[in-house]
Parts: sequence; structure tokens; C-alpha cells
Amino acid sequence: MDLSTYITIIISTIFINNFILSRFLGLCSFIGVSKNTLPSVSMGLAVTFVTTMASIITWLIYNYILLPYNLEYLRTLSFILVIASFVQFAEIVIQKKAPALYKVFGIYLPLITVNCAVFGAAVLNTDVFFLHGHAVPGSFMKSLIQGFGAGAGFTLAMLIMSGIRERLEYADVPRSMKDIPITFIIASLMSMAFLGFSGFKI
Amino acid sequence: MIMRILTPVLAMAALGLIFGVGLAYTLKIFGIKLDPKMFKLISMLPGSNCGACGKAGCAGFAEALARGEATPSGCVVSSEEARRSIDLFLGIDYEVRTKTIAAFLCNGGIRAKNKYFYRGIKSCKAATLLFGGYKACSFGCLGLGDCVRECPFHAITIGVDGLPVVDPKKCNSCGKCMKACPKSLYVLLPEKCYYVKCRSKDTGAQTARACSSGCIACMKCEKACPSGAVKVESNLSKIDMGKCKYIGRCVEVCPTKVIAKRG
Amino acid sequence: MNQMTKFGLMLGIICLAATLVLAFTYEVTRPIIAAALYREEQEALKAIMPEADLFKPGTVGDIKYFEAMNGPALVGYCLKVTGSGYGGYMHIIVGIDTGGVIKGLRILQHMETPGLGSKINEIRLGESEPYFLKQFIGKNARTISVGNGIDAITGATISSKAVTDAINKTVTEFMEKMRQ
Amino acid sequence: MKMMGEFVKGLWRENPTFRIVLGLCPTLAVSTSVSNGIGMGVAATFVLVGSNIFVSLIRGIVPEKVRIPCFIVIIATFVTIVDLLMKAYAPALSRSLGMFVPLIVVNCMVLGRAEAFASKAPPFKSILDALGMGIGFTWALILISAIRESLGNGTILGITISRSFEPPLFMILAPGALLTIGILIALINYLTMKWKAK
Repeated sequence: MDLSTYITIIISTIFINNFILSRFLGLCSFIGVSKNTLPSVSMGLAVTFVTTMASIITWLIYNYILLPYNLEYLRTLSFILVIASFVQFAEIVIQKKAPALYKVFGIYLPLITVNCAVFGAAVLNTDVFFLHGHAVPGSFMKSLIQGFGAGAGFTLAMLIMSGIRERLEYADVPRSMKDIPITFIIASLMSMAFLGFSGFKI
Repeated sequence: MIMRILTPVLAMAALGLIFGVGLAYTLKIFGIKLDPKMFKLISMLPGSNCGACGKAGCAGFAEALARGEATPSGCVVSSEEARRSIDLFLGIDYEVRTKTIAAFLCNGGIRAKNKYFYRGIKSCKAATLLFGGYKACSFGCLGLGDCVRECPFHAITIGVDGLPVVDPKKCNSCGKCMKACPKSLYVLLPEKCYYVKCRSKDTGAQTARACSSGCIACMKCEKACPSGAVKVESNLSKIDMGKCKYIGRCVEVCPTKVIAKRG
Repeated sequence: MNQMTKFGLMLGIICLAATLVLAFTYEVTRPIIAAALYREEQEALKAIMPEADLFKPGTVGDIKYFEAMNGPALVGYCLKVTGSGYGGYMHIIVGIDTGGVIKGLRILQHMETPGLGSKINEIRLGESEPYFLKQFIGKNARTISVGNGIDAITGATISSKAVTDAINKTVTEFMEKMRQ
Repeated sequence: MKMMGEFVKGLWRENPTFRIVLGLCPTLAVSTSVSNGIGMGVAATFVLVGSNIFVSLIRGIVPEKVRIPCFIVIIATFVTIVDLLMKAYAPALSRSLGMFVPLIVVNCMVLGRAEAFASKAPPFKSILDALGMGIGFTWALILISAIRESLGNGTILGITISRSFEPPLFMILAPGALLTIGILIALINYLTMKWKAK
């Protein structure tokens, strides 16, 4: 459990290759839901919860069912089945057990099955990890941390974007640029800022 | 060769079975009944949960529709007939919109202090460029009459207290004033309505310091309103016309007389 | 009870049918994919060791290599090298003779930023070989590093260093392992 | 004829990328070159048509709560078929599209159309809708990748079109993609407004 690798993974998934801004995963809900801050935060929380849990389950399935019988080609099918069922399962349980929590982020759960960030995180966990300059095979803890980092990076980008978009109502945006086009241009500027992070080498 | 086909098929079928039974089992234990109206609404929506309407998926949008906060046209993905059927289902015909009139949301004017003495171009847009305008309250009206000039029906005149006054008979809610005002202080509200004549999201103390008649988020209106239509969010009280029963307790109770009654 | 069986059966049958179709397609396409990969590999090997005609695969430690044979004689080795550049890992295949001198090399796959890092593989107009890789040929892999013998591409120092170090590290490790 | 309406609407009025703004992840990530754009467009169309057919076939018998997992399994099957076929017959394209071929499964457009349309319409109409949407998605992708490749790399389909100017690398990188699609949507909004005003 050496901490430095885990911190490296977290920093690299949140900043260096942020899931939305440099890997382009999870853009559909990013553009749609980031109109105001509260839904974005709860969406971010929901995504973080699901990516972390999904990374655990998909890692287990990949290493204990797919690899031994070399069925890598079933990776897409099994992962998306797991994520969809888990999201459905989580939605039912949270709706009953914690209605307050459900009000905050439960309603976003069906939105997450469609979200590319979750599936992207699960798929990336199966690739080779890439730390301190050399390729390192993934492990359970690494995929879990990467899943969490992915969710956190998603939430960070959502938060920044929703903060900007809320101020935007007071700004005088030309009619044709209203709403979606201006969001893309802001996202482009944010992605440029995040490019700055890609310089570091940990 | 056969084994290479059989093992994956059995493995995945087993996985599918486990998840199917698992879901059904959890539904049995944790399932709650969704009220039929919401269920019907959700089935009429495309169900793609894409979030393009800004709400949290279709369930969120259906809730907003039921509460009257959203209009079916908010759902970009659904086809025309789906939107019309939702309108009919909700019983409110959105095509013929209820008559709305522009309402002005600021109570400052001469009652709001100035940050600096402004001698620039007599236009709100120009004044806002200079540190958000010369009023101490950054949300407040500058009274330089952009909306007056913009209104094609001359329904807006500047009152004695330096604030624009909307003449309900002349206004036919074209929304031009909304675009003209750099502080977006205009909103289209039904003829008969209650609304808060302030948009300041600053804390109560800051608003009180900047203007003697702003909303200081004292929550009195929220507590006084019997029908729970008033809610104070980020230091600014908001009246939900869906719930409002036109009782008017909030107007009496408001210490700075910010809530206005119209019609 | 019936809801559980209905859900379970429904999802189970769909998964069963889906996997049946997939398993069948996989069996059909597996040889073709293998053939395509093999063809690509052979073509790359041929490019870096033109004089060899037979490549015997083998692994020592975790390094995959091919023994390049020209008829009975062992002409050299081709090593599969994985480097880690700016944008991600990169696959290189390098041909060396028995003494460790580089005969030829080629970058199979890399994730460097297009236009910057990807210059390591850029072929100038009228030439057939990436100009950056040309510097390696004829040099002993165990002594190369950026600065002595290999000059990095401006604006892509990390990528050039990654290529050079990866080759240097893998070949030195390979030579030691072979000596035992 | 009503049926043609279903097909045509996907091309312009309800174009998935510019009007409904769905299926963004592959659109932005892969449109660095026109060949990638075409490859991704064709793959997505194939998956869309295939999954729409099967989804509308089984729409009656699928219970409500397990609807999403069933639909998504069908879509995943088609995606894996495309992935395998692409690895076998177009290895170069498969390597350049990389991780974004399996990502078609979570492409909001595919499940969106399956849920929004196919689960409520007969198979024939769903095919038309899928074709319309697929081709709409493809031409949008080709337009974006043409702009990005020509500006960022100075080439179109690999043929260098201009030696004179030093191509601004920015267009190939992530921010360029977001900017391109932002400006394109703004342009289209502007044109439709002008056209409606006439």
C-alpha cells in the first residue's frame, strides 16, 4: 500500500488527464446538467460513487471471469451489464433507504448508465497503468483509486463550469451563442487551462 | 471449439440471470410505488436521460413539469407530438400562454447609495462596464433608462424614485426590456401576481448597508406565508406562483416592503 | 415470485443470445485478427532486419525477442521495447546484431501529442525512414543516450529521451540476461 | 410521406450532434482526422440501426424496471461485433479509433434513440429513424473532422493540402475540438434564426 503511487494516480486522473477536459469522457451530462451548481455537485457525487463502485466490480469480473477463460472480447458486454444493473440496484436501494440522499443525488443515477465517464473509467482500469515513467500492471487498489479520481475530476470540472455558467446569466451573450455554444467555448478555455497540468511528470 | 463457445455463453447467461433476479429481489424488498401521474409523465418523455433539459434526467424533468416549473418544450429530444400529448395530459394548454406582463425587480433607485459619482454616458450598459455600475448594490437598477428606450410600446417610464414603472395596459410581454437591462431586472409574470422587487444575492447585512429597501433575507415572509409559496434561497426570497393563494400575508410582514402585489 | 423469474429469465435469455452471437463472431474473426497481427509483425521485422528471413520468437525475463536467422546463421535479435513517452506508452521494435549494434528500428504505436511528440516518427518528404530514427542505426544500443550520439527533436525532448532510454535499458538488460 | 419524415428529420432538424447535442464524447475525441470521422460514423450508424431493430422487436415483452439493462446488452453486442470486425478487416482504423469504439455503447445518442424512439415504435420506423440519425451523426462528424484536420494538420484524408502555412496544432488538441463544435452550433443557430425570420 505505498501511498506515493496512489497519490500519483489521483493527481494524474484529476488534473493531468481530467476525464472531461482532456479525455472527452462524460461530456453529454457535463453540457446538460452544469446549468446550475447544486445539480452539478450532486451529479458529480453520484458519478464518483458509481465510478468507484463500478471499478471494484468490473475489476473483479475482468480478473476472475474474463482473463482466466481469455474472454477479453466480452469486456464491453460484461462491463456495461454490470454498470447498468448496479445503477438500477443503487437507485432502488437509495430511494428506499435514504430518501434524503436520494433527493440529492439519487435522481441522477439513471443518467449515469449513459455517461461515458463511468464506462470509460472501467475500461481504462483494465489497461496498463502508467506511473513514474514506466508501464505497471493494474491492481485492485489502483483501479479503485483511478475510479475515484475519475469521479473527483468529473466533479471538479462540473463545479467550475456550473460556477461560470451561473454568472453567465448576467452576461450579455449574443442570441445564437446562448446556452450550448457558449458552454462549449468555455469548456474549450477550461481544457486549455487543464493542458497546463499535462506538463508535470510525477 | 465447442467449449470456447459454451463457456462464455454460460458465464454471461449466468451473470445476466444473477443480475435479473438480483434486481427483482431488491425491487421486491425496497420497491416503492411511483404515483401514477409521474409514471405516466415519465413514460411520455423520451427516457433518454440525456440531461439536455438541465434537469436530472427524465424523472427530474417530469417532476419539474408536474410542479409547473418546466414546459414540455424544455425537452429538446422529444418529438412534437410527444410534447403536445404532455401538454394535454397536464391540462394546461401551453400554446395559449397566460397573459404575462413585465415586472421590475428592484426597489432601490434613490433609496440605494452610490459607490461613486458617475458622469459617463447616460446608458445602463455603459455604466455597468465601470465596476458594475455606480450603485453600491451590484445587482441594483442604475435608472439610466436603457429599458425605457428599448421598449417598442413605450410602456416603461422612469418614476419619481428613479426606478422604471411598467404600464400594464401598454406592455404585451415582448421581452425586449429583459434583454435591454444589463442587470436583468425584468421578468415576465402573470397579470395577477406577487413578486419580490429585489435581486440582490448579497447577505442581508450587505444589502441593508447598500440600500434601505432591499431584501435582507430575514425569512419573515417565508414564515408568514400559510401556503408555503415563499422560499428564501441564497439570501433572496422567491415566490412560487404555482403555490401562491393570493393571501398577501408576505407583503404586510416584509420589514423593508420589498414584496409587491400586482393586479 | 413471478416477477423475479420474469426479470431473471428476461435478462438471462438476452445475455445468452447476445453472447452466443458474440462467441460465434469471435470464433470467425479470431484467425483473421491473428493473421493480420502476424502479417504486421513480420512486415515490421523484415523492415528492420532485411537480411534475415526467419524469426524465431522467444522470451527472456519479461523481454519478448526474436532470433533473426539467415538460414542456419544467427544474424541478430529483434527486441520488443515498451517506452513511456509524454502522452503514454509506446511500442518500439529494434533490431540489433549479436554485439548490440542497432541494425534497424521502428515505432509501431505511440500516443505522443500529434505534431509535437509524434515528430519521432515523422518521415520527411522524399525520404523513407523517420529522420529521428536514422540517428540510431549503426550505434551500439548500450551506449546511446540523448546528448551523446543522439540529438533530441526540439520541442519533443521528453519523447526523444523516452525512445532512447527505452531502447538503451531494454537492450542492456537483454544482453546481460543472454550472457547468463 | 410520413416514413420519409422520420428519416429526414435526423439529417437536419433533429441532427444528433448539432441540434440535440448528444453523442459528444466520440465526436470530439475522434474527429482529429476525416478517415477517423468516417470510420466512427459508419460504426455508430451500424450499431444504431442494429440495436434499434432489436430494441423495437422486444419492446413489448421487456418489464419496466429491467428495461435499461436489456437494451444496453443489445447495444453492447452490436458494438462488440463492430469492434471485432474492425480489428479483423481494418486494423489501422481500429488502432487509431482506439478506446472510442467500445465507447459507442455509452454514446448517449445510441441509448437515447433506443429509449426515446425504438422502444415506442415499430421496427420499420425505428430503422428509418436510426439511419437518419446515423447519417446525420456521420456528416456532422465529417464536417468537424474536416475542419480540425485541415486547420490543425494541413491535410485532408492524409493528403497535404497546403505547404505554406504552419498548421496551428491547437485544433488537433482537445480545446480545438470544443471550440470547433461550439462555433459550429452557434453558426447553425444563427442560420436557422435568420432562415426562420425570412
